[in-house]
Amino acid sequence: MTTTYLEAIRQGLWEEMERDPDVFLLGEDIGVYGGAFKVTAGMLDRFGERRVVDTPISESAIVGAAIGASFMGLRPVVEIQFSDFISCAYDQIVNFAAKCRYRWGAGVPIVIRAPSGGGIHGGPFHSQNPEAAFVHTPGLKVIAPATAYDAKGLIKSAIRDNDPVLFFEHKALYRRIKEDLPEEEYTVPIGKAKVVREGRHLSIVTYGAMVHVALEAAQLLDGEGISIEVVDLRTLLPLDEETVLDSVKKTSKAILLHEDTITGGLGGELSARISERAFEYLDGPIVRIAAPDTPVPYSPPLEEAFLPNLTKVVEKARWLHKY
Amino acid sequence: MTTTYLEAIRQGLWEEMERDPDVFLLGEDIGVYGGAFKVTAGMLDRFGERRVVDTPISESAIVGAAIGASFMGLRPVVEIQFSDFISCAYDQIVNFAAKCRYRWGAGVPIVIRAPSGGGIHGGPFHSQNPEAAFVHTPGLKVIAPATAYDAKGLIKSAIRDNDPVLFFEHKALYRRIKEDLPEEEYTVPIGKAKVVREGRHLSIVTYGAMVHVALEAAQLLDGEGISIEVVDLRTLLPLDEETVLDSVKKTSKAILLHEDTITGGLGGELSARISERAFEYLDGPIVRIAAPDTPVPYSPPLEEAFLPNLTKVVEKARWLHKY
Amino acid sequence: MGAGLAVAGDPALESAREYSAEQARRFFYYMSMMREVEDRIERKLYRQGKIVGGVYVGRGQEAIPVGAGLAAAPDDMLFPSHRDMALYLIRGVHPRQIFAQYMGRIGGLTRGRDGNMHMGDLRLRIVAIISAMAASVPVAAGAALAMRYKGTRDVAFCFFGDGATSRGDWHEGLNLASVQRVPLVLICNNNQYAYSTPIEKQMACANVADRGPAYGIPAEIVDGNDVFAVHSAALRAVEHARSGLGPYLIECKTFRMTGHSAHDPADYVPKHLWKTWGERDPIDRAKYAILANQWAEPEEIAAIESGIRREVDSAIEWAENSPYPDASELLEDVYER
Amino acid sequence: MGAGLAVAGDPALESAREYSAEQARRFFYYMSMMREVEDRIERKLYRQGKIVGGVYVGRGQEAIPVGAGLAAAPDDMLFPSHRDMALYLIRGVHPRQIFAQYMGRIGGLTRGRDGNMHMGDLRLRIVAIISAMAASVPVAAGAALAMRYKGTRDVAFCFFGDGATSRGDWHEGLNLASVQRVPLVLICNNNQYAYSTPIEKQMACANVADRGPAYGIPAEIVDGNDVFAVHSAALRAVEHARSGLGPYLIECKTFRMTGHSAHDPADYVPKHLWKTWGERDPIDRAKYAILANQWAEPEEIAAIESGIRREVDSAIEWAENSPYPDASELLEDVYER
Ligand SMILES: Cc1ncc(C[n+]2csc(CCOP(=O)(O)OP(=O)(O)O)c2C)c(N)n1
Ligand SMILES: Cc1ncc(C[n+]2csc(CCOP(=O)(O)OP(=O)(O)O)c2C)c(N)n1
Ligand SMILES: [Mg+2]
Ligand SMILES: [Mg+2]
Repeated sequence: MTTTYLEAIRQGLWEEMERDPDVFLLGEDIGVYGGAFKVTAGMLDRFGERRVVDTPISESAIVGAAIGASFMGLRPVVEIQFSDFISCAYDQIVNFAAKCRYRWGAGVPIVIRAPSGGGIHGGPFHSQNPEAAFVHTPGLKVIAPATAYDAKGLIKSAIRDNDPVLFFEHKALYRRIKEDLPEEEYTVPIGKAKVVREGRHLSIVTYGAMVHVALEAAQLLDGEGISIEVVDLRTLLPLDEETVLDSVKKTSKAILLHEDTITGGLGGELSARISERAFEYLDGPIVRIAAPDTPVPYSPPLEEAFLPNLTKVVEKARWLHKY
Repeated sequence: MTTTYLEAIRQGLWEEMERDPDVFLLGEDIGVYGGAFKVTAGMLDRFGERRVVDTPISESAIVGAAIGASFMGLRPVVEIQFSDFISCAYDQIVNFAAKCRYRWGAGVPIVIRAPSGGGIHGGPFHSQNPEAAFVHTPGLKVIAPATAYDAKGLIKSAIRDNDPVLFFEHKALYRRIKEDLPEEEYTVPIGKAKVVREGRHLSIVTYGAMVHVALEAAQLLDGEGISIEVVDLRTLLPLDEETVLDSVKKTSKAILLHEDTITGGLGGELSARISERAFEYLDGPIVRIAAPDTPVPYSPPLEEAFLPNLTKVVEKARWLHKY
Repeated sequence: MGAGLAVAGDPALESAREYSAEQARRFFYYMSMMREVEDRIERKLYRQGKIVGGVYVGRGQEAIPVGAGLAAAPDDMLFPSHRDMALYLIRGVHPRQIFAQYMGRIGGLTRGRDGNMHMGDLRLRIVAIISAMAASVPVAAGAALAMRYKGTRDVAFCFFGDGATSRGDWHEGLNLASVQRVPLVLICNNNQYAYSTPIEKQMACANVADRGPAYGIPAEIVDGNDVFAVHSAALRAVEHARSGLGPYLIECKTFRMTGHSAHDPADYVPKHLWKTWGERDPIDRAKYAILANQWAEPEEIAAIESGIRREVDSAIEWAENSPYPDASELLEDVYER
Repeated sequence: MGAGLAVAGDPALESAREYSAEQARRFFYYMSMMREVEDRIERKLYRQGKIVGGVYVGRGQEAIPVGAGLAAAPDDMLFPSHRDMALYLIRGVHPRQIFAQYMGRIGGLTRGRDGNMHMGDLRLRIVAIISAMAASVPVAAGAALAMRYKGTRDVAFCFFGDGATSRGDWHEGLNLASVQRVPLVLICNNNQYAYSTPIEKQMACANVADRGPAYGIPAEIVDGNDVFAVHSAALRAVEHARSGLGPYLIECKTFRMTGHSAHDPADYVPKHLWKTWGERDPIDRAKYAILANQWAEPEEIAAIESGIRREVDSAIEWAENSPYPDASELLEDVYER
């Protein structure tokens, strides 16, 4: 049965709720309404108000409460209605959740789900990709799945993980990506990137919605005799450096692609690791493709110009291939 | 007259307060107490309660209020008592202040001063370097001076700037760094890095307290015949890429040094820019030296192991020089 | 107001007593214009796919921005929430600019950079919200602080919903404003829902006004569907703030006569509430007061209404002809040039 | 308590009436131990340079953590603020661990990773604060939510200062807790200052308790320097919370008989306040009640006091012999192994 990215997350949540009575959901409009994107649709009916908690508009308190509940042995899964509002809970995440284990040995097994990304004309406050600030925070784990399979497998792993996990779901993929998922239960390990297409001439390292852009570009360039390897990071923190380096060592050229804005985005971190640890293998500059340094604009032509896309990737890939 | 880094900032604030009646101060314990570090000592007496406003413990409201006051033509300078608490105002900074001009043409001429950095045994919540998350935010300017001269000149420029400026003052420099400052008024331009030591064999690009470590290392290695150029970024956003690239093109080797933790820190951004735009000049891997990915520990031996220092820089520089 | 019109002794009549025909007609005009503009946005343009982003309207709540907005002096600063369209109209933003804004055209207040009611203009003394609920509250407090600093007698008006009062920024903003005694008028539209969440899941006190004492801020409750009552309360609030007594909170009891946003059918709202509150429609009630007081003939009312429709028709046409921004504008205005 | 001892009809006597000798002696022991431990930290070890980080103590406020902490059952969760040292003692943390913590040794609760009262132990059901004021409030609300979820009859105790109530987290935490009716006891130490900032610059209402109604939370004010009164109030609060009625707020009026931190001379405090509040010292008052009720002879009291000093002497010695953590530990425990 083909399953959407959204439905895959819902299934993952559902299965974990069935499996473990300590898993519960906390967020705005997740109960009766089933969540702004309907990821938790039906859960209130199945699991009741005790386990599906509609909260006031209080992102900081929602995350704080999840931390507190996790100390008591529960495994809270928070929904932030749009990842743009995660900034309201920033202190709780980076200072409370992220540092407890290190400071005094208290694990914080919480998951914070947040629909992120552009391409839906959401404008400056319903389109952001806030992962970079959290990838910078030791103690957090950060996930950004690109496929329905990974989304389901990773949300399940996130819930079972004993550290705080941020789970960025790409809104534009929710209903666009469909796959046949296995009947039987499975999980996908946190911290493992995946080579989603093998290639010889250059590597595109990416995650989230951009994985699909990279694959399209690879497909298209195949016809031109350019063989592209695509690495889907899947987990952004901890970074699976090995898979990235192996790929770049093989192809000798790297494009780092993300939808988030360029300066201070994840591309820099990847570039630095490659140039520190695979310098001798490089046959060309490490290239970043990312959104420019502006807020996410609303108007379609501006948003289109803002988002990395097939054309931009293809052009850069051609250039780098020739280099 | 030799002036400390702290006193230089105080002078800069004082002069701007004298010059422009629209400049005013807002923060916790900045009035009667003169600020946790005494940067605003004496200001209440001189300028009165109207212009030196002691606030409740409400970082988000303090920044928000500064934004609102700036809309009315004032030029608020906020003090965040320790930069660690800036995370409580994160949403106001990255979503309100940073995006107004782009969205609807409203400039936000505010300055947010925040004592940051370790080396004073402040532990996980009084030692952080939170610049990276803000360098990632289009619309903000971010400053981190290393010298008394720059601190004074840059705080004055920050106050006169028409965009929101974050001004990270390194606590460990407050009373440790002393210089003779010019009698006459001066400012230091935002967005300009400075080659603080010329050299031929490799470039260390750094900022804040680490500038002094880099200079010490350069001095020491000079005796070994290794000639090191030190670039002090001074402004972290917008980045003065040109000065950085010029230096690396000259020396062909780069060390990126910062006190902040490594993953997702500023080193990645610098590395990416160098490798994109000076790849052909490189004679060795771009190397990062930064704190490891942990909270800032309290106990002296742990903090010492955590912070980048002379030994670590010298070792890496020797290694890279030989490369 | 259908049933309402027939109700004798409608409270709107009481509250309208001190008002003039001209004032009443202004109230009616702005409320009707807001309704018409938003109806077109939500029920036409959005459904036609001409508006690609989110759409949130204030149907049924028009008395709040109109009553409060017309109590503000031109130099007072306005901080609208997402259901206060009339504030823009009152400040002179033309409907065509609003339609262009929603359609992402350069004729909009943000030239396509932002959408829907995320718009402002400092020259008109109206500040654009950000999405994060209540983030404007401390910002408005700061604007009010600046007014006192500058020695003007201006006031800042900050609008928000019931749900927004749960956010930390709301608390910090009210507290700072009150400690500093700044001239801030706080207008809550309590429409009893925050998206799908009913008020009893948002707060454990009966009224938003019950929160005033926590800040030493006087608070009153007003019928938010009665534009005369809202206007009178706003005048009291402004008087208080302008005379240096600090912030003042008005809670307007109302109801959101539509979904949270254009895509929300609001099935979670018990049916009877639509009926009850439909009978309290603020525009119908104003119309009733006008007719009952003989401030206008039915034909004059009809003429105002058809005038509004014509204005809106041509505004939409104008907006549809306004070009999209060019991609070359993407990188501008992140910083001062 | 000097003057205080001579005061006839000291209110502590009234409030002590229902208590036993054993209880009173326990109160006295923990308050005295807290005082002694903190005196050594602030006035000896810090000045000797043996403690390198920040030092914040609760001198004069000991009745609050002792009175409230002893009203908690062993399974209740405690969320101390930075002036509640006694909570650790009550939960069985040994003074030597506390000294080692302050000195950054591995014998401390955080093995040197964090300093001062930033310590916790889930086995002892005591949670470490982070520095950001009031951040623990929603966390405590969540712990209380989990208690209800699990069907236990436990309660969470959250401690904070007057200044912390200005923060958004405080508001969001109380609101969420009350909407969810979770078993949360909120204990405010209102020492009238936040660092150097007096209460009138922090809030525009007279009492922190005045904020209770904003959340539908019952709130009472108690003499925070009277351990019996604090204990009684905490019992009422616990009873309320345990029986499913939701959060309960206690405001303890008190005074910080020292600077904000060890390096703060607190010149901003008007001199007369030191005198007034010095006469209300909670330990002196408990001692007076014990003697007046003949719950102990003066010699017994003296024996307790000297026992404490001896305990503390050897605890310090132990801590000073506890090694610093090895640099090799730096990278451990960021994530689960
Ligand atoms: C901080 C934050 N969290 C979540 C949202 C998503 N959201 C948008 S409007 C809304 C409900 C607002 O309710 P209320 O304040 O009562 O205003 P109303 O829409 O009823 O006028 C929510 C949850 C948001 N905009 N900001
Ligand atoms: C969010 C935040 N801002 C600033 C500080 C710095 N700070 C530490 S304690 C304190 C005063 C706290 O006052 P109060 O809550 O009354 O507690 P008290 O110290 O009086 O017990 C301040 C401003 C902080 N810890 N957290
Ligand atoms: Mg509402
Ligand atoms: Mg206090």
